[in-house]
Amino acid sequence: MIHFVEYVLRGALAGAIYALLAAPMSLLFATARTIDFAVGAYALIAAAVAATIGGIAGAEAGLAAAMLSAAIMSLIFVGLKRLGCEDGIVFALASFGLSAVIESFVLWYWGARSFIVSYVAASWSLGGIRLDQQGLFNLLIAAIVVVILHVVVRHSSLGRMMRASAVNAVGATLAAIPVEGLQMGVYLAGGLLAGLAGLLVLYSAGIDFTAPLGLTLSGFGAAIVFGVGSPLRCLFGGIAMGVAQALASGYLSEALSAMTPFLFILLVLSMRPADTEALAGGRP
Amino acid sequence: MTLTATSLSAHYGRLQVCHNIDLSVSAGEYLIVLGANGAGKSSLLGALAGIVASSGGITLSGRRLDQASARVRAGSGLVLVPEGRGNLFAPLTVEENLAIALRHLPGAERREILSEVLALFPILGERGAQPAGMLSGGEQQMLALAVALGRRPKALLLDEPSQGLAPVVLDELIAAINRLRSLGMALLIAEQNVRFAAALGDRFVLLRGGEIIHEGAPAELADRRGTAFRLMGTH
Amino acid sequence: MNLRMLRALAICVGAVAMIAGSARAQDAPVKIGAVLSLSGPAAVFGIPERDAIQAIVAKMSSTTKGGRKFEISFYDDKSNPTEATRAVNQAINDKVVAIVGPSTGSGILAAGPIAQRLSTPLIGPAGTLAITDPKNEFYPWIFRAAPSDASDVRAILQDMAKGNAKKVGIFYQEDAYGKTGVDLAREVGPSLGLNVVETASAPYTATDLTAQATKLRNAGAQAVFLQISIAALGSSFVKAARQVGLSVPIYANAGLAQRSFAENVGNEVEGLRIVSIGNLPYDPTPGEAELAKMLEAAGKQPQGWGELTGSNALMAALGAIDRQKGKDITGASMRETLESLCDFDKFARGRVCYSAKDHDGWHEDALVITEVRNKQFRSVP
Amino acid sequence: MSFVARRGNTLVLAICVLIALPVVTRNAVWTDSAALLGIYALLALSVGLSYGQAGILTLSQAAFASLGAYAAAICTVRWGWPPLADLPVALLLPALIAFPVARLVARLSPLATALSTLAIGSIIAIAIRSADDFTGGYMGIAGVPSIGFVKAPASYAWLIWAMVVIVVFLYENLCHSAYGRALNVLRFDQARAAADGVNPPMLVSAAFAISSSIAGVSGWLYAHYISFVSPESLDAHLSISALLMAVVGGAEFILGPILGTLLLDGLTRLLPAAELQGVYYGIALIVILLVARRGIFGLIEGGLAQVRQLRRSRSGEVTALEIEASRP
Repeated sequence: MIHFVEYVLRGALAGAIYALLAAPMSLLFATARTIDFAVGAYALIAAAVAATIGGIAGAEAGLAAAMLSAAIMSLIFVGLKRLGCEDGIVFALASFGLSAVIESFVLWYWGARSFIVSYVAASWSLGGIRLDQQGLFNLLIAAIVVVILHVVVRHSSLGRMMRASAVNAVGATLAAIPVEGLQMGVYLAGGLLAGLAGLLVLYSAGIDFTAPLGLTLSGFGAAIVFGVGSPLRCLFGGIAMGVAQALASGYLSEALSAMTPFLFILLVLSMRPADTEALAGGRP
Repeated sequence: MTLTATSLSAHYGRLQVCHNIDLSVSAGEYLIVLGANGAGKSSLLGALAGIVASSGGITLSGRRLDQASARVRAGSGLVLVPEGRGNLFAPLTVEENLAIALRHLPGAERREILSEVLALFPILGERGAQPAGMLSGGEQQMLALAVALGRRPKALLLDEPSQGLAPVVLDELIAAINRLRSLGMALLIAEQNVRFAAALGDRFVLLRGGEIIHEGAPAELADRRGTAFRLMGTH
Repeated sequence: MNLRMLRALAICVGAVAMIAGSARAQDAPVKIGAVLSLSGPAAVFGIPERDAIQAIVAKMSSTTKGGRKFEISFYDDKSNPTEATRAVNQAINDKVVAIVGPSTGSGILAAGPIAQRLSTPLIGPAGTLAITDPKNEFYPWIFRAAPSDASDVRAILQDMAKGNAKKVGIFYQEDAYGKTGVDLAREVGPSLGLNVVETASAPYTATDLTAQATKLRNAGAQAVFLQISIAALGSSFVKAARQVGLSVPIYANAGLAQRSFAENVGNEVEGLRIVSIGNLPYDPTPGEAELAKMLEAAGKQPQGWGELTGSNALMAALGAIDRQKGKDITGASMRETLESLCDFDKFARGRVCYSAKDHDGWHEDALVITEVRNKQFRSVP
Repeated sequence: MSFVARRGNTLVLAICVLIALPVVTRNAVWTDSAALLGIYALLALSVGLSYGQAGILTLSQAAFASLGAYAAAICTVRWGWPPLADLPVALLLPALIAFPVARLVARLSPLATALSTLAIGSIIAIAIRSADDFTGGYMGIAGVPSIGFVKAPASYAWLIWAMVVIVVFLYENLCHSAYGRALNVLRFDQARAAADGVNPPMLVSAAFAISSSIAGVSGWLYAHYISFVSPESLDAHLSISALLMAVVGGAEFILGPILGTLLLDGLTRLLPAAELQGVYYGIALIVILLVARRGIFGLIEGGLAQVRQLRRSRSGEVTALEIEASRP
């Protein structure tokens, strides 16, 4: 029993990172009805810069690098929009392109090395289960970020404008909402959050140039699994995926445990009623 | 004159759909732009509101707006209610839709306009927490008007407000729009429903192939064999 | 018509080239291809392999010790078997007589049939056992330029068996490298008195390995064996082990013998033992030191053993060229020479002899057990 | 005449193949590229059918292809089946898995669909690499024999492109059939399709199953041509590439995915390979998307439509529909 509880706790802590990667996806979806598949790459560039410079200045530079990358994505987004693209899927595919660019740039500039930072966190004992402060810190950050985002999206004037921009861009323009500016801002905020996730991954584990796709897909899963519209669901999605993964690696064979996150996603999606939300792109 | 357009043309890319249109509406006046499907009505309204590219002059209360962006025009009081209640955000609640429309105002004024609007359309008060998309067609049109009024428009452009509404709801809507006369703004309504136009307008212009081909008074529309009907060609 | 003229022109040019070629066979540089993983997950090895080859070629000014000019061209296999076949095809089309690479085992297995069909030997710097399996139809055309995974695993488990641990837990990454290692350890372990009690795995991008560490702890592992080539995973596991209270000796296979692992992980890796192919960055033999110097001259910092395996493959090819002094060199002649190549110039430690029965060449004497001390891999005597 | 008009894509492709292949097969590298490009083109076509026609944004096509490839490898290497006997297995196995999956995801939004196909693809990949004794695990299976009479790379190139032409022919027939028209209606108006007595989930699932069979064939060809399959051969990255190829060429056009394959793969050939390859590739992809949002074919069609419209607008007849169509 104690082992079961331990796996659940560890999984919940691990899920914090997924939630943090899912949050920008959810936010962007709420504002622009598309997904940014470059979040894993923002996380990588943030970690790479932070590990190279080191210290607080490194962390700041890392976040700046992530935001700069996201700014490029926002320019691509605006470019596509100005040229008349309204298909959320096309924006998402373009972000795959940017992700390839960032990943490849990191490989070229830093080589194939892993980014690792030695950092000893104190640990607390909870009923005989030792938990690193770093892990708890990750969860705390994810929770704070997600709750702030939830309040902003659901209950603030800014959030109303964001949601309005997503569902009816023409109507939002007529209501004098700066739609494009808002969406660009959300891309930037997404870069910041993904950069933050990258730093947390760097400090709690380590990261290398192969990470972006995996991180992106983990975040994507966490964002979609309980419904993409709300940041709060990202936290639950991330934690649920983390717990499912931890329990599976604890109790199941390697093959089954590798399958678990995907089986979990399929299970949840198959139980979900048909989507009522007007979703990105639609059928081509 | 509150709203004037001089030699206004609308374009989609290299394709010109409205040609050298001159019109003007004064404060308190209701002008109907009549025309069949594809006559260029929506394009004309879109060009005035700045969501369709245009050339030519547009002034509102003497201020030139033809170079201004759609946002600036909306902010200056030239407000469009697009076809199909396109200024509404379906998943957002009635309250949220109104809050977006009123967000630029200071608190006291906001409350004042809100009560004014709710007095004009009492049904909206009852539906406050419902998503706009769940309202009936007529209620949605009321909300669309209410949202537009929240900007205190000097000139209001309504694109086919009658679209998709049952006759009985139409009468309610006509009554509601007539109640707006007290606000003293210039109103431009694009319509193909002649009955609706006849009941509302002070004046009408007839659009075909993107050009004004006829002007007249609503009384003319009562005659089904009159010039207006002949020119419209469809009814 | 144009096409016909072009073809005629091509034939003329080709004929002239052939005549010139046979007249000056000795002067024309011998072409070697290097098909390496320069992108994708195997770039961890592919890039150091390329760096070493470039450094050596620069140092030798493209001339073998025997005075023969050679020319090397690089192709990227993108860590993918299909791309490996395309790259090998391209290289052979470019008239190379031997290919260094592909970098990965699956790349070599995929490209093997092409090498056989087009009679060009592959000298692969990979440990994968299956590449030199005599059952392969293309067996004669594949030579290994690194100790096999079996040698690596045996060496590190032998070291582990010297300690007191009997119950071993294994953590491995979810790919061919990881799985091969765990299978070999299960096979070799019992003969050394080591019992594999539990295994756990994770994909490359796992961000948290505490569950895996907990699993090994719960199984009562007295030592842990890591079969990993992604340094970030190694760092993550070591941190997780400390966190869950899994404080047992940790042993790692060669994949983790990378500079970025030793230098950046904190004190928790102190005493961790890793088997490595040579010890280029920290305790080099004279030969290895020479290679390290060449790398530094080329502006590269020695990273681990990728440089050594890359140099092994190149030096084997150059050795085979020098054995054919004064002869026309073809893919087939390279293969024949390689098959009897023994004691050629190289930088890595260990004695290397290929034969018709042994296409592995490198064995356990090329390996060294190292221990992490003060952020360095120090060779254990 | 109507036969020709309704098989336009097939004819165009067949003519291009007949002209290009004899030239291409003179060079060993081009021959090899042609064979692999044909295999990728089949994969992209399968995306075209499932995304462009049925609206299923799929990230599992490479996994279906690897089912086909492993079916070929296991039947011939493990069980010693004669060549060609494994083709039905490579066709049916992916469809048997794809059909129920599609029943599950057809009602979901495009993003949720993408996620669930990604999940299915990953589950297939993990299952394959975990069944050590059966599939050879991570090491894969080497020594897959040739398809009997087809041995030289040039013959493979011909066989593979013949297969592409056949698939395009069947695809085109499908589009002109009652079934294809129903699928088309469904794409624009679910409610109307249902009112017409169509069963949308059934229709979409069938399309997805057919598309997975096409992927299965591409895998089958892959295994016999390369003679080796491993979990890395047809991995998740290829699923993403296949989607990009289809979108870049124009997913809703029959020949779009093939054009996209030639373009994207050609780019990776021409761009300098090594660490920076991803930078060039990513930038090229973004530029292509910026220039042609509905794919190259969409760009061509849009250009033609505009020319026609301009001509008519000069003569003064512009219909409401065209104005509607030209709106941004």
